[in-house]
Amino acid sequence: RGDTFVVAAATMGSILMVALGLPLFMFVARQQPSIVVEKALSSDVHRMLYLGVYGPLLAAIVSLAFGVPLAHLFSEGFTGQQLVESLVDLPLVVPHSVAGILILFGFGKGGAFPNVTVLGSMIGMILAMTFVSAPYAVNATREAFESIDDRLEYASRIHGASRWDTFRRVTAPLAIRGMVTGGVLAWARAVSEFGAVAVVAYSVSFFYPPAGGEVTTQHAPVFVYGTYLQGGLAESGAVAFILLGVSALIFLFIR
Amino acid sequence: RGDTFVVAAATMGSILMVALGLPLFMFVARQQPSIVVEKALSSDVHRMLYLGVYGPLLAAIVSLAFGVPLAHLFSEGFTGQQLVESLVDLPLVVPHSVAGILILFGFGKGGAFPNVTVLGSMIGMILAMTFVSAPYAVNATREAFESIDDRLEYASRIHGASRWDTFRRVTAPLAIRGMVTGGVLAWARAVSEFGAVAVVAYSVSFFYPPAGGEVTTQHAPVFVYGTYLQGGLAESGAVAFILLGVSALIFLFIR
Amino acid sequence: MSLHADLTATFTAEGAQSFRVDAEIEVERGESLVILGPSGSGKTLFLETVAGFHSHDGPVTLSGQRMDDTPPEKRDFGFVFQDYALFPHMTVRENVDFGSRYHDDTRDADALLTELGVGELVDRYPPTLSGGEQQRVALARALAVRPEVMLLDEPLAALDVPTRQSLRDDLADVLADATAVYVTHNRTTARALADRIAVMNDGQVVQSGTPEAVFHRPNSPMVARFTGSNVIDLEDAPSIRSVLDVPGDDVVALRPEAVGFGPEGDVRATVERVIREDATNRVTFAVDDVAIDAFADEAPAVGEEVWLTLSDDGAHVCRPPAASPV
Amino acid sequence: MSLHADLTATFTAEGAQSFRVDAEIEVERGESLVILGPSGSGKTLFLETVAGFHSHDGPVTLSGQRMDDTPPEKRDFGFVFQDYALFPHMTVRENVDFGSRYHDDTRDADALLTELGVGELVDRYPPTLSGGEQQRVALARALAVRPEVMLLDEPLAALDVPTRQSLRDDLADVLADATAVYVTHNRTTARALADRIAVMNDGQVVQSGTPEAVFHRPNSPMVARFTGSNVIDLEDAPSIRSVLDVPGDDVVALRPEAVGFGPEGDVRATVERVIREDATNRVTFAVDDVAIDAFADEAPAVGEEVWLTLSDDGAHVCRPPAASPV
Repeated sequence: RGDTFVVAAATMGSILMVALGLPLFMFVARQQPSIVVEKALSSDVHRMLYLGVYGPLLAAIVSLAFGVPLAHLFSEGFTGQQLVESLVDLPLVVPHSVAGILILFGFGKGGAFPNVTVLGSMIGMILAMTFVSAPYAVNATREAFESIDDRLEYASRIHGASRWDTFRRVTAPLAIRGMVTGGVLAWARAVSEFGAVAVVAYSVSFFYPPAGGEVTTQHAPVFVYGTYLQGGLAESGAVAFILLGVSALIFLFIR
Repeated sequence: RGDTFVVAAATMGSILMVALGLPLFMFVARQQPSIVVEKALSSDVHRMLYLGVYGPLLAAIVSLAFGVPLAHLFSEGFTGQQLVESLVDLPLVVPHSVAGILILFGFGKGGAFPNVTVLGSMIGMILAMTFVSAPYAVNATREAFESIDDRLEYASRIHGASRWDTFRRVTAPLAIRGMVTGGVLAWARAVSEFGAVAVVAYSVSFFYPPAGGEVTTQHAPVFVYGTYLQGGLAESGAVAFILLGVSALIFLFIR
Repeated sequence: MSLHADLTATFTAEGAQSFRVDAEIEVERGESLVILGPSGSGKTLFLETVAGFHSHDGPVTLSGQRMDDTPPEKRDFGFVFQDYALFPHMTVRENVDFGSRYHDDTRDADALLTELGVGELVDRYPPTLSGGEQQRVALARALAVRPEVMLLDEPLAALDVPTRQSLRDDLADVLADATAVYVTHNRTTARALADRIAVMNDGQVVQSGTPEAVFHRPNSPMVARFTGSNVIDLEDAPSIRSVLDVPGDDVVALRPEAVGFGPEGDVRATVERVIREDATNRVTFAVDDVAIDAFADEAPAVGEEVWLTLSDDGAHVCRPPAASPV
Repeated sequence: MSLHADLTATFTAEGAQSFRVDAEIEVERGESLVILGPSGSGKTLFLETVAGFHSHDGPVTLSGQRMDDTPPEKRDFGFVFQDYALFPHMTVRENVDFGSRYHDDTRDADALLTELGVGELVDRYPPTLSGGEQQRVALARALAVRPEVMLLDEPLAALDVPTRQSLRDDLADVLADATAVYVTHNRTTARALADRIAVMNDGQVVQSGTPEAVFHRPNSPMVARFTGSNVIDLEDAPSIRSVLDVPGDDVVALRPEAVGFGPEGDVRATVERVIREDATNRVTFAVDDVAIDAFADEAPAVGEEVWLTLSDDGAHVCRPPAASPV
């Protein structure tokens, strides 16, 4: 029913939709095909895309491997939980460039592990990505655990299954979608991270199979930023266009 | 009960806690008081802090003003909702520097509104912040609306209240906490945004009351990054330390 | 102030198939119609649709006036929800007064609450009240606006047995003169409150009539079972077929009250089970291949062999719904 | 295989105050104990604590063996949940077989399900089943591991009346020889299934004994009301005080079955309301300032003046709980 309340809400909502949707529309409409093609054939861009998928994948796996146990503890509850929760959510509120600074203080020169080089290294990049994306893996998985009726776990226990067996046969299968969601969110967050990576590892060297050896490039958002500073809006727009296209394809594939 | 399952989960979880908590600990432990004091007295830092609170506040207000109506529409459901939802969530998955590029394409030179200058302007910074933070305002508010039992709105309607009155007397009061949460999340997200702001408005001019006129500075995360590039880790660490301290105070105050 | 609703509506719940409600009811002024049906039969959806909360096809008329496109706030109904649906951020008085600014002639909240026995709660907030108290407040809120028709969705379902009985008594008083549609799955409540009963199943009204007619002359095995009759396929019970005067291949509904037993009678039976209910004992007998329930003040011993007497007017042939016009 | 639990546990729900359960029960081998109490009385929490799902103080012993620190999987209980709690990602057969790998001597899933009348569902998934079917599967899952003691948490509460009656009959068969603790707020279910009843209120057992004792000799007005007795403060009903041979300032529980009426009798009364229940009519009389329920096969007219006859052995002095040792 088209009464005034709905019309008013729709009008206000539409303005926000324009603010969010128009940039994407103009971005696609104003691309120059020749530059896009040129960039799409550039081996620099290929390396950037490879690293932009592969690095975040490692970060997402690390986030899940350590985040799922933590999420399970959260869903069961323990003393001091609030403090630990704040710590997990910390990366969500820290400005991104500050997150990079934090990582350098914690793990960089003079930090806790003198033998580890994080500045400009692959390890540093993965650490920065894990730092910002782990909360997503933990929170999504935790939500999945919490949405499981306690009585299903009770039922498992009372019929003879230990905690391990209950996790394996009941809890984990019922939460598997949440874990996958958490992994995908963590991956997407790592793909999009710019500030922390730019501070910790602006350029990184890694083993690139097509080249058969080490190559150096930047994480995708850093690469786009660098292209913008050096080549201007049109060139960086073309790179961003390719990056968004590849991301969209990967998302469609995951779904 | 300390059985092996809990011990294993706690061990895995603790490793993640160290990865997230250690940087913060080392960051605090390794600060050099003299530099912190020097920075705390610098008027550049004061301006940065003022802008870092004030800009995101504007972005959060804009996000809420337009986001609450949209969230209410979402909670009631409409045809084509899925498409609109994807558009709202788009800023969550776009790399931050790419978000800046998108804004320049949409609203910059040659974009939809030729009379508006976004590059390096306050309007551009607010637009960039709103772009990345609006989804948080919409989603938190929407969740609050959806957690209200439909029957409360039915009860309001059947006893004579129109949609407007129902929203004013029942829905909005019950969702007020969610709206506040959404506003705080949007504000926090805008405070922490680095990439989009760095691309759209690296430095901005704005009216600064203590100076009685226009001054130029950078949004806080950009300022920290700039300090890191020019002055190194120790100086940028001191600035970041002050920034985090002020943020923490504001958070405590909001709670 | 008669209400007539003949509506069709399709509901699509998330993740579930769509559910169709397609039913017609008619309520005269001062009459209480009870819609009786199992959970999932669509009776709540039907009531909510009549109230205007869901869109629908087909006419809903109140006092002869079509109101298909009338929003709920203009329909002049009172609605009592199963889970109370009180506004948690308002006091009890504010809840009851909620509709007063939209209606000219409303009843005083304090007086109404006192009348319903919860006058001392006016300044409390709903979440601090017991279920029975909340339901009384919800009833007061609906009555306060003097609605033409009261719609009640299982207002007793969430309550304890003693609270339920006491509130049922009050509801009977309130509904005595009101025009009302009352939805329930409880046959005792239905019989206590109804002037007329409409039995609903799978989104359709399968039988409607006086309580006497629905309980004693069910038109289908489903209605018979749901109103508490024994449902007996005479093919499985030759010894009963020989006693009752009905065609041989029929299914018969037999009220348990119409079954007597003793050392003499028409049909030989074995006592299978005795369950003590409030007023009496429910005795289950085995006759041939079927089980038959009856009531008895004095409980027989389990395993005892007895003779049943079946009263002809407690038995009714109930044809499957396909064959019977609704 | 006797179970003895004397436990104290404090629960703190989010946002609510803490709730304390402090109660003792004792069940002998082959005996069915029913814990009867209103919702919110802590009976479910008590049962879950006995099963080992919550930590507690005080001993829980099974066959003389202390099991306070035994995890639930070692306690050898079967548990049937109110909301079924079937594993939604497993077939019915996998659900029933769930415990087989942890127990040596389990019962065959298919045979057990057939016995309970749901043998054809073995390959279905729980979300596609009706409530009654799910509850039968849940019962089979608990029985499959041959537990020493069955714990049942309101397994009938979520079901329709006809389904409930049919499952209650099957439960009576299952519980006939089993050692069981059964939690419910329904007094008819309690009386149908119990060898002994423990009435629970506010986290404490306030009375326990045979169904006969609890229903006919309640030790408090709360128990009297909850088991369906009339609760009469004799101060308000002088004409009843003069008939019953009890001290003057007492509160009396009077079974409605013990109240008769007719043209002659002991106490003058007015018919206030008649409600048709399954077996009979529930008649409410006004005597002095109190209301008294009775049952009658033939319903009197509302407003009629009659005489009540009160049988002395249906009346019992119920002192408030403070004065009576539990």
